[in-house]
Amino acid sequence: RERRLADAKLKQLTQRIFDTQEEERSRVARELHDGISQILVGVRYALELTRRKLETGKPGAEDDLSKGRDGLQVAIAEVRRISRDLRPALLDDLGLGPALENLITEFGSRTGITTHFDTVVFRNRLEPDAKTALFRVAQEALTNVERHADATEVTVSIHGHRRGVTLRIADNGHGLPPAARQRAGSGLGLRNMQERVEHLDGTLRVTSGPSGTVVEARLPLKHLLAASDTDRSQKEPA
Amino acid sequence: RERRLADAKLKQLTQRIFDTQEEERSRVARELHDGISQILVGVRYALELTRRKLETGKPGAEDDLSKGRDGLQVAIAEVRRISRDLRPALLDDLGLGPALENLITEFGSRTGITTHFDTVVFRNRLEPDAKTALFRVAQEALTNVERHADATEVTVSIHGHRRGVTLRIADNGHGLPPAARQRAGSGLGLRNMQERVEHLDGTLRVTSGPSGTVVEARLPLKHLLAASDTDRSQKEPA
Amino acid sequence: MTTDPQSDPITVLLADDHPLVAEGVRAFLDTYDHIRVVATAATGQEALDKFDAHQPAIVLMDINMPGMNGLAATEIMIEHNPQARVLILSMHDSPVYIATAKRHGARGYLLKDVPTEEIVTAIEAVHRGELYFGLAPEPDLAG
Ligand SMILES: Nc1ncnc2c1ncn2[C@@H]1O[C@H](COP(=O)(O)OP(=O)(O)OP(=O)(O)O)[C@@H](O)[C@H]1O
Ligand SMILES: Nc1ncnc2c1ncn2[C@@H]1O[C@H](COP(=O)(O)OP(=O)(O)OP(=O)(O)O)[C@@H](O)[C@H]1O
Ligand SMILES: [K+]
Ligand SMILES: [Mg+2]
Ligand SMILES: [Mg+2]
Ligand SMILES: [Mg+2]
Repeated sequence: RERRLADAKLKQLTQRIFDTQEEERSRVARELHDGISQILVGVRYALELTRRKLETGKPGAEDDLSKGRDGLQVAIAEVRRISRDLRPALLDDLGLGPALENLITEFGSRTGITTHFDTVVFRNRLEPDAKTALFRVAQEALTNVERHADATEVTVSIHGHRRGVTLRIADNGHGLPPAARQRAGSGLGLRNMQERVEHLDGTLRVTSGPSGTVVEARLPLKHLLAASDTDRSQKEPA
Repeated sequence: RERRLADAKLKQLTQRIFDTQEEERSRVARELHDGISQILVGVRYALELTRRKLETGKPGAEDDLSKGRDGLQVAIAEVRRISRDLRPALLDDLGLGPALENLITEFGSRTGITTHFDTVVFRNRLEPDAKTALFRVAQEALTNVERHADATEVTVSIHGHRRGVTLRIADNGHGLPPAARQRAGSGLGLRNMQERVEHLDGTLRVTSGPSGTVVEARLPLKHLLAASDTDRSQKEPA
Repeated sequence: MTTDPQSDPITVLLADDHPLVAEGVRAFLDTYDHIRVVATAATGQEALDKFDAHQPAIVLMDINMPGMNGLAATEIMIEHNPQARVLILSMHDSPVYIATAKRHGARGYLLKDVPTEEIVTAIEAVHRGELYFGLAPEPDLAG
């Protein structure tokens, strides 16, 4: 019986993993199709109208043109947002530190939660997998702070040390409820974080009490690429 | 022990989904940022130029306007393609049959491979999970035909029967190499198909020989929702 | 802005890998008598080469280009030609990009989707020796 229960749970979990992936695809596809496409079609109408007015000498061409341009502005801003939500270019172009800084700043202004970011600049670069994993951990952890913690402050820190690199997200909220502390919850967030970190032979520690929650991810040294001394221009950042 | 095996399998699946998801996110983010955004900015410059020429009375405004419109057309087509690749609206709006038909038609015109689509119309509807799974199986199988089979023809069929529903993708290519036949390859495609189908208590069968490959996915009856007799207008298609 | 037909036009090197953007900016700048695009480049390396060949007064530099990106190209360009006046023209609106561009010696930073006249304004300002980081990137990113 216990085995059957475990099987059922496993199945549920598998389905949730498929579902979340499919949900994300659907969401982005819809944002593009129902959002961007429609705006662009609107812009096209405005341009057609402009052309017709220019051809026939009717007045108002400039107004239609400027309407078209306004629509285009909206579309550009939206495309930018969708692209950044999927994967911030910062992460690839400038590295984990700047990407985290940007994530946290946006988080603060969206939620009104006071944010702090501590980073001990380390001259080593992170492997792409490690960089991505830590960024996703921070993202998930902040989502949890927003949704569950009832916190007024959150501190994110990242630093390299002798044994590797540590990312820490600490909030001053009310802590995890007992059920979640045993990871018995149906949430994927904490489980996914753990999976990501352990896959890179790192460890995830979640500690929680009435004064807040700390999520700490450590990755071992092997994911740090020593900065070559010649590469002072930082062409390939962490 | 069995439980531990199942856990390990789940871990693998999770990791695989992370990897493909991250790849997909990067790809789409880049397509939007480096592709769509740049085209839209180009269109904007064309419109600004049009406006300046109208304002200053310089000639050529119509040409710039039409350049802008052409760019817009390209952007609209591209956005549509990206959206459809993520998840075709057809699948949700009209059901599996039309979505498959569309997929196959596009596949044919992109690759030049002759395509056939057989469907025995069945008046039953498919559960959303089943619909999604079968669509993804067809998508993966066609990608494999394009990449590996060296085929000139492919036939996709879907039909409902007493025991459930069967999707079949058959090509006339050279068949799987021996290593792949033992599923020893490092590919994710076949494994993902199997995972998806088995998760819904279905079966995936891949048979292959020098005259081609057949991928057959069967899902049990329980995923078919009987069409209520009053619902003859097919408001919620399979 | 007033055009002084007496003075020489401001020479500009335009580096952007996207043909539609490059063409668009160029065609727009062509309508101004006091600005002249003297060369274009599609990679960071090409920008460095064209700079040496043409010694333009202003470099309009994209960030994302194949091979060496615009930030790296800016840093190297300024290392070798401290007088080079680089104005970044990019889709990236994050303050972190702007700060990085500044650190690498750029004299200004413009978003590709600002009102197009602002490109002219910025070129003029940087040409006068001013810095042009004036834009507020996006309200939700400030800070
Ligand atoms: N920072 C936090 N403060 C308070 N409670 C938290 C915090 N993070 C997580 N929790 C609790 O732990 C539970 C599990 O978190 P988890 O991220 O795994 O799932 P979820 O957020 O509920 O759902 P999902 O992440 O799958 O959308 C949450 O439901 C919440 O009760
Ligand atoms: N229709 C086919 N015809 C011939 N060979 C095939 C066909 N489908 C699959 N194969 C062989 O089976 C191997 C495994 O396929 P699978 O889809 O699992 O991985 P892949 O296509 O190599 O990589 P991925 O799907 O992860 O991008 C392929 O590498 C190819 O050699
Ligand atoms: K000019
Ligand atoms: Mg969560
Ligand atoms: Mg494959
Ligand atoms: Mg570019």
